[in-house]
Amino acid sequence: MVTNNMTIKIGGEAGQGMDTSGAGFARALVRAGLHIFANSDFMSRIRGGYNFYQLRVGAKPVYAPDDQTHLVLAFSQDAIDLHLDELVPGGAIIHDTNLQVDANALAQRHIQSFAFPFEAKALEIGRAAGMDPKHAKQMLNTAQLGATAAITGFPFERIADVINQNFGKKKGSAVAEANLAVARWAFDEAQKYASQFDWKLIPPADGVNRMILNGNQAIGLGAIAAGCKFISAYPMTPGTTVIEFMTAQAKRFNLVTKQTEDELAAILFAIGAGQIGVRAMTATSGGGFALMVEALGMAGMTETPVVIVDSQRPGPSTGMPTRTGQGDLLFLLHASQDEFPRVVLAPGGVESCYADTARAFNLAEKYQCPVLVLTEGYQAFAVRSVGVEEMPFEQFEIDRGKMLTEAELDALQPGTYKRYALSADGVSPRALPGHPNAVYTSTSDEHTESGRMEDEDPANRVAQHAKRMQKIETLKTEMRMPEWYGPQNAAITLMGWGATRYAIREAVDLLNAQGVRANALHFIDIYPLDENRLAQELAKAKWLVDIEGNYTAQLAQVIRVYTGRAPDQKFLKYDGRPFTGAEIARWIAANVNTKPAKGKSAKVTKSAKVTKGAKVKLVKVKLAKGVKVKAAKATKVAKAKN
Amino acid sequence: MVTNNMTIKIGGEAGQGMDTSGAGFARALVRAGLHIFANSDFMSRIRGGYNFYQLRVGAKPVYAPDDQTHLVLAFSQDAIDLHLDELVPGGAIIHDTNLQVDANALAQRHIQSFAFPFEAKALEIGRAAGMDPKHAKQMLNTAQLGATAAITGFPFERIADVINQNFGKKKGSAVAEANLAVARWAFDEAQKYASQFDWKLIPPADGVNRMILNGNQAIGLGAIAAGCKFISAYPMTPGTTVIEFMTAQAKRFNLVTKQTEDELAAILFAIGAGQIGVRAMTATSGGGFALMVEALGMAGMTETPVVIVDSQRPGPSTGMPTRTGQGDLLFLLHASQDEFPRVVLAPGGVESCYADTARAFNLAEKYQCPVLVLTEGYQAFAVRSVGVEEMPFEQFEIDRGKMLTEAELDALQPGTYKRYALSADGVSPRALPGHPNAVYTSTSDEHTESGRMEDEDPANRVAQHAKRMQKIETLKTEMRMPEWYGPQNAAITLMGWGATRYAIREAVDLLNAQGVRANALHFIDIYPLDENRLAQELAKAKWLVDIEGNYTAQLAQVIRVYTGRAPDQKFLKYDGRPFTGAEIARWIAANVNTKPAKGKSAKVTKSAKVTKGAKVKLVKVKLAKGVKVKAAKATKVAKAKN
Amino acid sequence: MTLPIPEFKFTPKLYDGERQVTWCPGCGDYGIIAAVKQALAQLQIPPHAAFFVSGIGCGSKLPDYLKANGYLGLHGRSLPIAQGVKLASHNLKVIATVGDGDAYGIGAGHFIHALRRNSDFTMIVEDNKVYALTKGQYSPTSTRGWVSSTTPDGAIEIEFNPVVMAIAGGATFVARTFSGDPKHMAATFAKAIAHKGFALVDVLQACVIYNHVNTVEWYRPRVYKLDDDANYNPRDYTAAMQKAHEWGDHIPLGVLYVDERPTYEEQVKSLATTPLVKQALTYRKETWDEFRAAFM
Amino acid sequence: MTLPIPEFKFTPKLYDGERQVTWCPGCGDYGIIAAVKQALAQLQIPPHAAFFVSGIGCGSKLPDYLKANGYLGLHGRSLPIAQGVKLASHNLKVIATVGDGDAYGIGAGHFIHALRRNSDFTMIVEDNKVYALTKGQYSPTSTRGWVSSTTPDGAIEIEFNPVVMAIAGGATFVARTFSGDPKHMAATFAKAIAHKGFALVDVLQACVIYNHVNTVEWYRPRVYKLDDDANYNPRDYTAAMQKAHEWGDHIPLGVLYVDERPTYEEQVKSLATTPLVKQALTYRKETWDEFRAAFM
Ligand SMILES: Cc1ncc(C[n+]2csc(CCOP(=O)(O)OP(=O)(O)O)c2C)c(N)n1
Ligand SMILES: Cc1ncc(C[n+]2csc(CCOP(=O)(O)OP(=O)(O)O)c2C)c(N)n1
Ligand code: SF4
Ligand code: SF4
Ligand SMILES: [Mg+2]
Ligand SMILES: [Mg+2]
Repeated sequence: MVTNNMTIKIGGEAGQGMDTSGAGFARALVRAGLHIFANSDFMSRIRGGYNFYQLRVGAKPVYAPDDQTHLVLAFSQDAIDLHLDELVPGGAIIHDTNLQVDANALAQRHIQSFAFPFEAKALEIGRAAGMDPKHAKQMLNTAQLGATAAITGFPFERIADVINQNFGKKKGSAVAEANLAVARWAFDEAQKYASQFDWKLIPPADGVNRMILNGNQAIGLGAIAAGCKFISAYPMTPGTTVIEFMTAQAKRFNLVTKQTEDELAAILFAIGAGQIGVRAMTATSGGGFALMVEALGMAGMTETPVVIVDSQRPGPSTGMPTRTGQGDLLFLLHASQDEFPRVVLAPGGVESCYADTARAFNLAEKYQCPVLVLTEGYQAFAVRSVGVEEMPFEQFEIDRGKMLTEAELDALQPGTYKRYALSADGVSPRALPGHPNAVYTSTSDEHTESGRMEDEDPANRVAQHAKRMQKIETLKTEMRMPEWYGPQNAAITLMGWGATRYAIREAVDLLNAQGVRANALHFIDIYPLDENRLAQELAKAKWLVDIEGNYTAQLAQVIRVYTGRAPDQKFLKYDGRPFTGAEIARWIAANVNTKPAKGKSAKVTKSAKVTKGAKVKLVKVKLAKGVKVKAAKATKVAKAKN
Repeated sequence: MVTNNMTIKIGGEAGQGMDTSGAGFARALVRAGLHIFANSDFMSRIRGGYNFYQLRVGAKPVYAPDDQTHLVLAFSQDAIDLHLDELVPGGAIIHDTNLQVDANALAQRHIQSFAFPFEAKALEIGRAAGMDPKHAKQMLNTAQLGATAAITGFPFERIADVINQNFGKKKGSAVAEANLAVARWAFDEAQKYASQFDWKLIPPADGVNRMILNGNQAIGLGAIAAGCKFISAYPMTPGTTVIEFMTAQAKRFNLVTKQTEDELAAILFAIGAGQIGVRAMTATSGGGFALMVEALGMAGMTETPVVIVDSQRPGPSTGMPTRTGQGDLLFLLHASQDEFPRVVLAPGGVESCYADTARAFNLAEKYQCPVLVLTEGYQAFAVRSVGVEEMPFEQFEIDRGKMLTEAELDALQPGTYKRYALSADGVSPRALPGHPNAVYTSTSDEHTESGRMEDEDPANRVAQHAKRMQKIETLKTEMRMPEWYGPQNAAITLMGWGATRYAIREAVDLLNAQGVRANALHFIDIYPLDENRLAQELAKAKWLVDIEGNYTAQLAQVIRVYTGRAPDQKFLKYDGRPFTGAEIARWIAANVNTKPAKGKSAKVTKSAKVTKGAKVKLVKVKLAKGVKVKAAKATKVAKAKN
Repeated sequence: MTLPIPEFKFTPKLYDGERQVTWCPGCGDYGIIAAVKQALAQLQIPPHAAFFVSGIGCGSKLPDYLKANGYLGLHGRSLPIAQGVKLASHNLKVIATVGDGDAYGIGAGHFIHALRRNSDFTMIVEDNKVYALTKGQYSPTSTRGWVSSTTPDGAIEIEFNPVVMAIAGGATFVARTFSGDPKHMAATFAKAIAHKGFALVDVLQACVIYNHVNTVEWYRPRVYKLDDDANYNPRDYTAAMQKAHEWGDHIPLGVLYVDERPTYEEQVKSLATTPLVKQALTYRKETWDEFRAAFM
Repeated sequence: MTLPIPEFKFTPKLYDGERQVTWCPGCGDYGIIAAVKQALAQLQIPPHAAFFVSGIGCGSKLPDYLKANGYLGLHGRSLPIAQGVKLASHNLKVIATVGDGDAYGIGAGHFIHALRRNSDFTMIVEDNKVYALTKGQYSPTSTRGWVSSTTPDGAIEIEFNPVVMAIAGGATFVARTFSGDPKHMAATFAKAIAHKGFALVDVLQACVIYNHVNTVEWYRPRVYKLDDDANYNPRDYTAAMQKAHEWGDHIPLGVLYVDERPTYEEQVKSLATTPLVKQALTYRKETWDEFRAAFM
């Protein structure tokens, strides 16, 4: 028996409410003191198409999806067909009696199926409560939850609580009661299978309730904690929910949020607010960021703080709107003509989305430059139960850098203030506009120390440009080195960045459990970094395997420019799906010589160097095992349905 | 006596017509069979401000400005004050008697000054011809030319020819005759100084007339020769003259040229035309390119050919509009979200602007992708006399790649055509829209082989993305390695890209003349390149000095990603001014150990590694010698004048 | 295009695409695409002679479901692409099909300039007054006070009135139709496509998921047809402007405004004879000689 | 801003910048900047309480020559910056000073949406009907048929009429003035700045280098002042629209249209009390507790 460690998949058609019931169950589990991680897989359309919600539960914190499933709640035939292969032996499918299961396939894989007349019962109870069939049918969700609680040994009251809460003021209404009745019925029915199912969800005695947040909410929270009062944005998946979250919080925190006419305006509004001294941001995806490129350079030139979130999705161009990827790193690093200081941070995980976004606002003001926060679709949507101790937002310390105080401003000799004064660290003391003693202009042309246009003088140009660029050197002293995870002196080091953080950690744990000495070197701060310190860190890696969600190994390119070091192997994936730890561990096992002769580095199994062509094939082959087959099916199914 | 090898500077206020008289003199020299290279230095304003025109003359082709001046034609006091220092001993200033020269300073530097009552005489002759004083004064230009011809021994008739031609149909009019009279008078007056001046311009017996073109005109010419029928652009210095040139040629070649509402529209119009099968382009500067970034990725995704010219100027942001720099390379390489094939070419010199732009159109259609042509302000405006043999535009061979012929289209089974068919080289056969047998859509979403939206299927995604990216590999077989100039086995290799080509060559010649064995490795094709072949080329460089017009050594970064090789030293300049050969040679002499022990590589004079900070200083010091002092003066002067 | 255009009468079915449509059941876009096919058939425009351009949004998926040449570009950027296409091959029938956010929000700048240009193409706006594909944020045509995830207190901006702005800005054909009236849509599209010059058709489109106010039921009793009013003269600028401002209880459908002005392409000298894409890419020696001389 | 605002009367000279002006001798922009100073003095707005935003172009250099807070941004992008500034500190007097290309060409999209928004700031357009700083290409307000380096056969597009579009689009203050009339300019700017909401002033500006048609001499006999017409009611939309269309022999100057509508900032709940920039960046424990509870 396995207690408090399992993955549940809830699959059906968009609009059937898998997200809602999944979220409800997750809520109940977290209230019971368990940890969850959940993500969904949905299509770029509003209704129809196969979607699923994937919920991983743990006694300890869980940070990433697993690719083994223990229980499938099937709302449609696809859910059965598509997830059967992922179920572990002993796993189960809960479904309505009106769906088909291939008993042979089940038996072969030692999978059980528990069928209930969910729909019939929901209709029956619903009818009695005066509900129309459409709404009555929606109680399928509640029924599934009831059954799940029963077979996992999870207390029914916990489910009842969430149902009641969902109804809020309508608690006790006929509909609410009908839902409870359906859940109860399913719970009771499913009891008979409880002994057949090995995975249990038992609320711990000392359980603590936690928040459930997705990455974009955590980004918004980080912004709010850091004193960001302003967000202007234009909707673009998967960036949209940042402004939506902040808008929902606007009253509570007195924020101004603005949906603008386009992304050009979005960043310009934020820069306008930033120039005045309001901590301001925008959030978008790569295509929207493309429209911000000109203004990004303007912020660089006028040294205006602004925080920009790019939530990546596969491209180029429109690409795959609801999918995930890591294709924008080099774009963000080099966007806009000529050169200026910027910071690129790529948070990994919910708590990091919070913390590194909050930090972004300090960096933006301390270094008076744009700060880019790079996340991705998978992380934007995936939720985790996260303790406040992991994100101590009430204690976040705001550091506004070289900002003149009111007293300092009052003491200024009028007309002497120089917004772009030369300084050793490249940062000039900043006066917010509005004080009589510090009236000044900023200009996107090259300018004097006073901020006046100076398009000609080469000496002034060299001084101002070098001053700006000096901030990069200053920044390097504060920027953080990549983090190590796993044993020192490992034979294999997995290198990654951003949202893959926990999948890679999980791979490290799996590999070590298999006797492969692996560790991970993970980048959250990506630019700028101190080249020498970085080279020292990389020198500790004996056999460096680069793991990225793009085709050209972008982080590896950055690292090579920094240090000259190139990875020994690369596992690159660009199918729009997130990495899982198990997938990475499998790839390593298959492609890296994990048992090198003593004192030697790991070696590739077949050839000394993975050529480009070969690499692509490897990825394809890997996909073929899991995803490819499913995908082909998914397409077929979608066609049949429309 | 030096024959047919000198530099003349014509300086004055914007609006005084230095460009016109310089261009007239250049025309006369080239018709006489001499070679010229000319560039101007002007401010970002319409009237006023000190500008100058710089004309280098050679018996053999001249490709870059010199930083020694032999003759200054001063139209204003600034011209004398600012260029005195640049004159070689024995050099001269021709000026109006009403301007001041410091006789001591002249004597100290062995410089002569030839003064004439230009203005008085122009007014006198003008009055007689019935001209108003304003127009009469403009004959100063003609007077200066007459005097210049006399002291350089250049035949008066050559000057008279150009004056006559300038008046076109008004030849023989009172004004035309007055101009000739002024020129004649000045020529006769100046004869008396001819023997004192050592530099002579003598038409060779076998002289051949050549075209005079600037870089942007050559780009336009390359486009026309390659069958480009369409340019859409939005004005932005220094890119504007490409569309202006093509518009002026539109009638002759039946082109469509369109000034659009903004740069977003500019590239979109061109992509629309390109999708249909018209060879199409746009031209801009970095800030305008920033607005094209989203559409660039769309062209990458839909595999639509388009050629984009970025004429760089210093940034970031608006920066220094009329100045030059090389700050956009990394931006162009990585612009737009996620990854797709693109080509980056950086022509060096007028003939290369022609040839590489023409080639860009073939590459764009053969590889069905955007091609970026990277030039810069200096090269956009500088003119050179260039023989047709250097740019055989009538023979340019158009290669449209895998384009289906009408016969092939007619033979197609309707409904079977796949615009994005998978193929080994990544290039899919292309049907132009409009044929009944090949009706298809293109989409910026990920798509099937037929071009239909496919936002979900991972297998399709991997196949299409890998297909597109495969074009990069195919391209590498065609892209050209950097070119070598100078002796093999040199102790020092100067590495550069784009418009610095001839300044670097000149530096190589100067260094070798000084006994320093130097050569150059210059990049015109920048991306993509075959890494292995490139590494072999770089291996030939013993001591690699990177020379770039930016702060962060962008080419060096690219080379490091390609090959791991980093330069041993860098000479980086970002003051907005072009490099000269002499300047580079001086820097090398001052900063590189040019006489390494036998068998050893060159070593830095002082420290083993030029640190960032030190580098900045070096540049500053170098500047101080020439430009900085002048600049400070220029500012003062400009202030006094307004 | 060396093949003769087949002589059979094109039926709407001919334009059926091979793709499964992914719009929600009940979406107004189903009616719109049907009416587009109807109009193409009515005008007997074969699929290869039509070129659809769209942006990104629910409505912009239309060309993906059609058999006809198409380019599904970027959100808000369809008009410049359409005009590039038209300049390249001015015999193609170019039709842009986009959402209201696409057309009047992010695309407003291109819209304004297209009005001035009078390039000969048709713009069909699937105006559901909401950003549907991104899940329901307010759009420029959303009613003032509209509550959405980005405007929980109601939208502050006043609505963008597409027909007023189009007439004021210089459009030569401005019409409105309604996704609940298939016949009227088809007829209006056909008129727009037949119009020589820039033609705007704003389609009042039901979005059953995100717009619960401007539904088919809401529109039905409010819309009325200008085509039924014999006295209405769409060539009268002042009258058209007046009608264009009408909204609320009475919403005029039909051709609001028509003007005549040469198209952009007609005025481009280089297009006087052959479409650009059919022109030679190389030149005669004499042309080059002339060119060379001009720079010597 | 803890210092008391000095009590002396501000004179136009107070706003003199320290920079040398680089406009051409005779440029209409000289008159415009003088009138701007005049208006600021008239309204007694101290330099630190004004915030100028501009784009790129000859006209957009204006704030560089002024003593006042300023942000010289990007070509065509001044309005979103101005609105960001205003939302951040709604007590600042925000004034955008830009060229016609900036305002109505590349900036058209932002212009259209600013009209709908009614943010409380002033937009002064130095409308010389040409792209001056880039050396004379045609602009959206260039007369149809305008010959320039990019339109040697004459511009094909019809002109963009800023005042018509502004009124149609929802501006609450629309005026026109003329660089040849310093007093009228100053008075008009003052009215615009005093207006609560978005105010557009289109200034007919002479460019002595690139516009040899619409010169001071050309305008002088054509312009007339609406302010002189006691019967003209700028609150009458229809009348305003009619006047806005007038051009050619008779060109109306003055306030063409005025409307009253709450400003954008007035309607943003979070700005009800303090300007955003003055608000605390940290929150009380109870606020956090509430927040936390909402996600548990
Ligand atoms: C540059 C850019 N910004 C944002 C988006 C995201 N996006 C896709 S569709 C859409 C709005 C759709 O609204 P509308 O144009 O009205 O079309 P509808 O879905 O309502 O038919 C947005 C904002 C995008 N694709 N590109
Ligand atoms: C994105 C971008 N595109 C183009 C330019 C080049 N540019 C500078 S000013 C200008 C036009 C100026 O015209 P207008 O706005 O009318 O101002 P004016 O100079 O006439 O006062 C252009 C196109 C630019 N700075 N930025
Ligand atoms: S969300 Fe609205 S517009 Fe989009 S497909 Fe569904 S009903 Fe149609
Ligand atoms: S070019 Fe025209 S607008 Fe520009 S400064 Fe000169 S006169 Fe003024
Ligand atoms: Mg919509
Ligand atoms: Mg202008």
